[in-house]
Amino acid sequence: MQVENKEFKPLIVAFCCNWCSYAGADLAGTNRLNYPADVKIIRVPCSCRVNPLFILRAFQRGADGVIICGCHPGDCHYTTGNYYARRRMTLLFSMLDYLGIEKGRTRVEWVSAAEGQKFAETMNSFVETIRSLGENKRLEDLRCKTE
Amino acid sequence: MQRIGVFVCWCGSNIAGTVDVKQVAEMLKHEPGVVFSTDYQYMCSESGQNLIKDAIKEYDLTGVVVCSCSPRMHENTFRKAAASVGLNPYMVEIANIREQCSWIHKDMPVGTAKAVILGRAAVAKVHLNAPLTAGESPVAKRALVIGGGIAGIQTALDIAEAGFPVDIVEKSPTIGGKMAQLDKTFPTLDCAACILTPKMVEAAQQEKINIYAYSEVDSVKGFVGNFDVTIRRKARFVKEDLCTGCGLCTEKCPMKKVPNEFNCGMDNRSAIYIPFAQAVPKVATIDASYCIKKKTGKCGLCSTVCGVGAIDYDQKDEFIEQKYGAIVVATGFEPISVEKFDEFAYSQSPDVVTSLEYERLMNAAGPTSGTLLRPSDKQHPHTIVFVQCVGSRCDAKNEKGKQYCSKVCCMYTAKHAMLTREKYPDTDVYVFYIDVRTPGKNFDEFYRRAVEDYGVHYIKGMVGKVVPENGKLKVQASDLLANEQLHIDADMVVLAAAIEPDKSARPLATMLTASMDTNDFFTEAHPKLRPVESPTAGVFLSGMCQGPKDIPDTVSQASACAAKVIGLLSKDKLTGNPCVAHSDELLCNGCSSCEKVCPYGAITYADKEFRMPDRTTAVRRVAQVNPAVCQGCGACTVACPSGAMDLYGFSNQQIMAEVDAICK
Amino acid sequence: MENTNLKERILEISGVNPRKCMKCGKCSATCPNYDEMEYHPHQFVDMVEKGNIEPLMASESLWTCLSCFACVERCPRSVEPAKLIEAVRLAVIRAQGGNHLKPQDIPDKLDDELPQQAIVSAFRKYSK
Amino acid sequence: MTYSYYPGCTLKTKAKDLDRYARASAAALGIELRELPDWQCCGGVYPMAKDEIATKLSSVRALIAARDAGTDLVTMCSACHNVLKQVNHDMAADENVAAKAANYMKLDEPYRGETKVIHFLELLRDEVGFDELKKRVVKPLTGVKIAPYYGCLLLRPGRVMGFDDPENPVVIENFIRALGATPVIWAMRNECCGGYATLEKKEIAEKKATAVADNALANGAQLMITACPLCLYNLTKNAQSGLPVKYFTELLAEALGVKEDA
Repeated sequence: MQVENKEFKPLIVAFCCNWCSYAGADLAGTNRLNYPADVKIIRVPCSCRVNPLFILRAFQRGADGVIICGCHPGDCHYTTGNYYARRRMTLLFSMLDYLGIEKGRTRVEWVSAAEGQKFAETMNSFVETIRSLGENKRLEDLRCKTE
Repeated sequence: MQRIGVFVCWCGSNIAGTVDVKQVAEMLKHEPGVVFSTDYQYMCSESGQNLIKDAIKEYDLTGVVVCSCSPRMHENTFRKAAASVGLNPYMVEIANIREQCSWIHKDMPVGTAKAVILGRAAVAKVHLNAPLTAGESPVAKRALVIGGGIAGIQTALDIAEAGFPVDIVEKSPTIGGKMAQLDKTFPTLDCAACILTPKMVEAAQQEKINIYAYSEVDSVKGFVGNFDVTIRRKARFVKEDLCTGCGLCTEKCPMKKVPNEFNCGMDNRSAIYIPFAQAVPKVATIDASYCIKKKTGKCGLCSTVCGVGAIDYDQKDEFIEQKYGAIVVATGFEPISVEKFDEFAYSQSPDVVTSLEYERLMNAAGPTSGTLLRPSDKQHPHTIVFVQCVGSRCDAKNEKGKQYCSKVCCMYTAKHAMLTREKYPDTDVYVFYIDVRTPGKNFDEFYRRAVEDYGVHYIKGMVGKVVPENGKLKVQASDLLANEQLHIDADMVVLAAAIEPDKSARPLATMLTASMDTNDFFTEAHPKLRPVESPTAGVFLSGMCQGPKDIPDTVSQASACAAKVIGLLSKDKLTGNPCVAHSDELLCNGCSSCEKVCPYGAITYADKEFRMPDRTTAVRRVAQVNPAVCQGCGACTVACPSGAMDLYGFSNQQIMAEVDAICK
Repeated sequence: MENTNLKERILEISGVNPRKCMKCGKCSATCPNYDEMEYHPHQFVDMVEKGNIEPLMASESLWTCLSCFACVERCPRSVEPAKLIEAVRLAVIRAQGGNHLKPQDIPDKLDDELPQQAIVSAFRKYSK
Repeated sequence: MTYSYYPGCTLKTKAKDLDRYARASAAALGIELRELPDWQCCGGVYPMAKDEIATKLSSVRALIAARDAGTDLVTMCSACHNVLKQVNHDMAADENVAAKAANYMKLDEPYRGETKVIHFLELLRDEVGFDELKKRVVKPLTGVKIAPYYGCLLLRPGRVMGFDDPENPVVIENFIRALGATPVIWAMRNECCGGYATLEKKEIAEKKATAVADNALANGAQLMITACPLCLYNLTKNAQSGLPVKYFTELLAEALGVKEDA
């Protein structure tokens, strides 16, 4: 079994809102704060743009973890978007947990445009969690195999 | 199928140092739809941009992916370059391989692999991009200012100065607001009336300004550039165009026992009244709840004495409809009711007054003609105790007070104390303070003068109880520095009541879909960088309605607000952000879920006819997004249960494609 | 000077957060028995926060607080100084031999009209 | 109208007037006050500490008895009222205290503050209504200037007691008006009379009580009324002002014409 020798490289999708967290990720870069390359960022206008279906799609396609980052409560560029995101994700995550996708594989974090450090720390800790959880195999059989 | 060009930037060694740019370009060349792929040292430079432009022309590209720095840096640059050669700017996508790749990864193979994946995601997205055109809407070149205090007046004057017509809507019979009630202003001690009334007259005479006094905003519809507003002109029972403001009616009116709000109820006025001598417009108003004619049908004396026939007992409220491009909120503030803090005995003794009442007692036009007399027995007070922070800086659990600092009290209390000592040197003046907060030009100097030159006793501590007894106010207080409890027999106690937003602000905010904080202050679009705009486009904030501030701050903000309004009104058309929501009317079931989550009120419903398969027609209620109002957050797209709502530029399919590309 | 254990216990049984205090002094301004107290309500808040509790335990102030709740009612920051004073008082009387009032002292203090209420409440406040 | 009634220990001995005039008045107003069968002394002062459980149990027993009787619980003495209402609030608001109390008392289910505790004054205000009371008055106390004395216990802490505005109360004033007399508005009505100090430091009690009574006198009071036996004792015995102090129930019985029956 070769798999055992190979270091587990998780696949992690991060949805970042354009105004706070995406800028926070930029700042992490500007300050050269490392976090694993396993994290791939998708830019959305607001955390409330993240449809639960996007997250399901990511898991369906083999993601090991999904994280949603938005502005801090009260600081949303669109006033209330992050509150909607928080409520939707709370529901979704408990449903996913019920389906066997552990709570640790999903996360919502508030990262402001000034928090490059926090962004890097958040990603490091999230990747660490996913690594300890291991590969997300629960959906394997149901996955739509892409050519 | 799109014809896509990929351009990988080195950013000198910033990207090329940890990402093998040549390999990225090579790998992406094999992505479906990619017909051209190259790398270059500085893609944002003029020659880099020319490289893109030339490729667009030469390879007839329909989409462009630039692998470079963050889109927050140069997305606009590359979009403009594309537009200059005829490619729709929204066909350009950026893969961020600097901030989110080369700068955070040290290992070349790791960085390169990630850059390729990010490039693939961008290519996948471009495949689904569609040309977008920003919508345009005309701008009604007229501004509405709600509130006629110093903030509203200043904003209106500045807008009018730039040549745009302005309407001021003021709920009371005259403009002037709270500043008209003040005596002197800190820290210069110039008289408030002397500097305010010329501005009131200027506003009345400025031909671009139209004052609707004794009026209220009844309803607001529409959006930035195109607000439809209904204004209710409350019946004064006096014809404004005929009344000359001679005041004869107010002298003859037999009903003279009406508490005079201009003097905080400390004296009386007649039922037909002009609030104060310099009122603008100087027109009488009948207070129907006190007028004998209105209540019993008998009297009519004012009508008899009026030489111009201005009295009209049957006048009705009038409604005016007007279109505005911009709305300015300048609804101001009021002091809180201090009755709930009755340990200070405000409701038990007339000699316990609020600072605004004290202001009137010091004012030459006030109930005592400027001689300081205590209300109970009209005698000169010899000992006066000022209490700061009454209802300000309270804990959230304390339901009586406000959590914020009211900001102006420290300075006006210093002013009152100083003026009192100046006019009546035989008076002992005590100020009980928690902190003295005097940031502002010449503010601390002013406060120090009160202490050092005028001998005001500033005591660090608080008053705990005021007991009226035998004509005195027995004040029990703490002196924290001396670690003593003080007992002072005072003649007057003056309470620096916290300020709160005017009661009219909350319903107005609902009408405007403008957001407010928990204290009912209007929220600004950005607390630092957009402090005079509401998050709702086309709504601007002036003065105390946004937070506590003194007159200099208010006037600065009022002018800043005017500058923003002028900037908006000087445009003929507004170009919107094309990345807005849109609804597929065939899918929409009219459930209103989207409308409920929209923070901007951008979604409305219309009944539309649809051709059914059997050639009949059916009318269904469907959502419609106003692109001029939508800000593109996307909350509605997720709330929509039927999948009818989608967002241009960040569509469901585009984001899914990115997910797929990353998870491949 | 800092006595962390004692401080924690006082904070726990009182349920008071002295950090909420903004040092306005209104508790001591409103206290009807200020002059009979060696340490005043605002000092209780300040000294407990600093962990300087022994002087309070030795102080007569514990027995002169009238438990009238005026400081609790009027504190703008909802700090509730009276609850701190009670917690310090309990720390004293719960200790061995800490009772302030003893049954044998009572008969001398009685008169014909003194209501029971005075005696039962004194026992509740001053003894365990 | 039937209520459970908690008289408290003082009303059985030194403050019999407070009790018997209340009972006579209640009967005249058609209110049935059913004394709880086995009530115990509330302890006279509310134990503020979060870890005090045993000292709250006597109150909890009374509260549970009223709940089981299916009635609101009426109190007469200010001190009992303060203790019962605050303990009731603890039971409702503090899960930990409620659970511990249930444990001590071997209850199957914790008591969570289901009983409504009302002072007789609240009953007169909210259930009878002062307008109705005014109609029932047969001997109005016209012309008497009466100082209502709240003290500390009826009003504070305001958020828990919910009795009236703690700084500007009106209930006893309106009660006095309903009896046909004139209330005196005075600032010391909600300041402590120092009653608790009477046992150990009489001079404090004297000083405080005198300050309170003097303020009532200065505002023209001919009589002061209270609901607290300790305040009445202190203001009569220790105050140097000579202002007569009575229980509010005595005036009520007088105005209702049932004083002699009591």
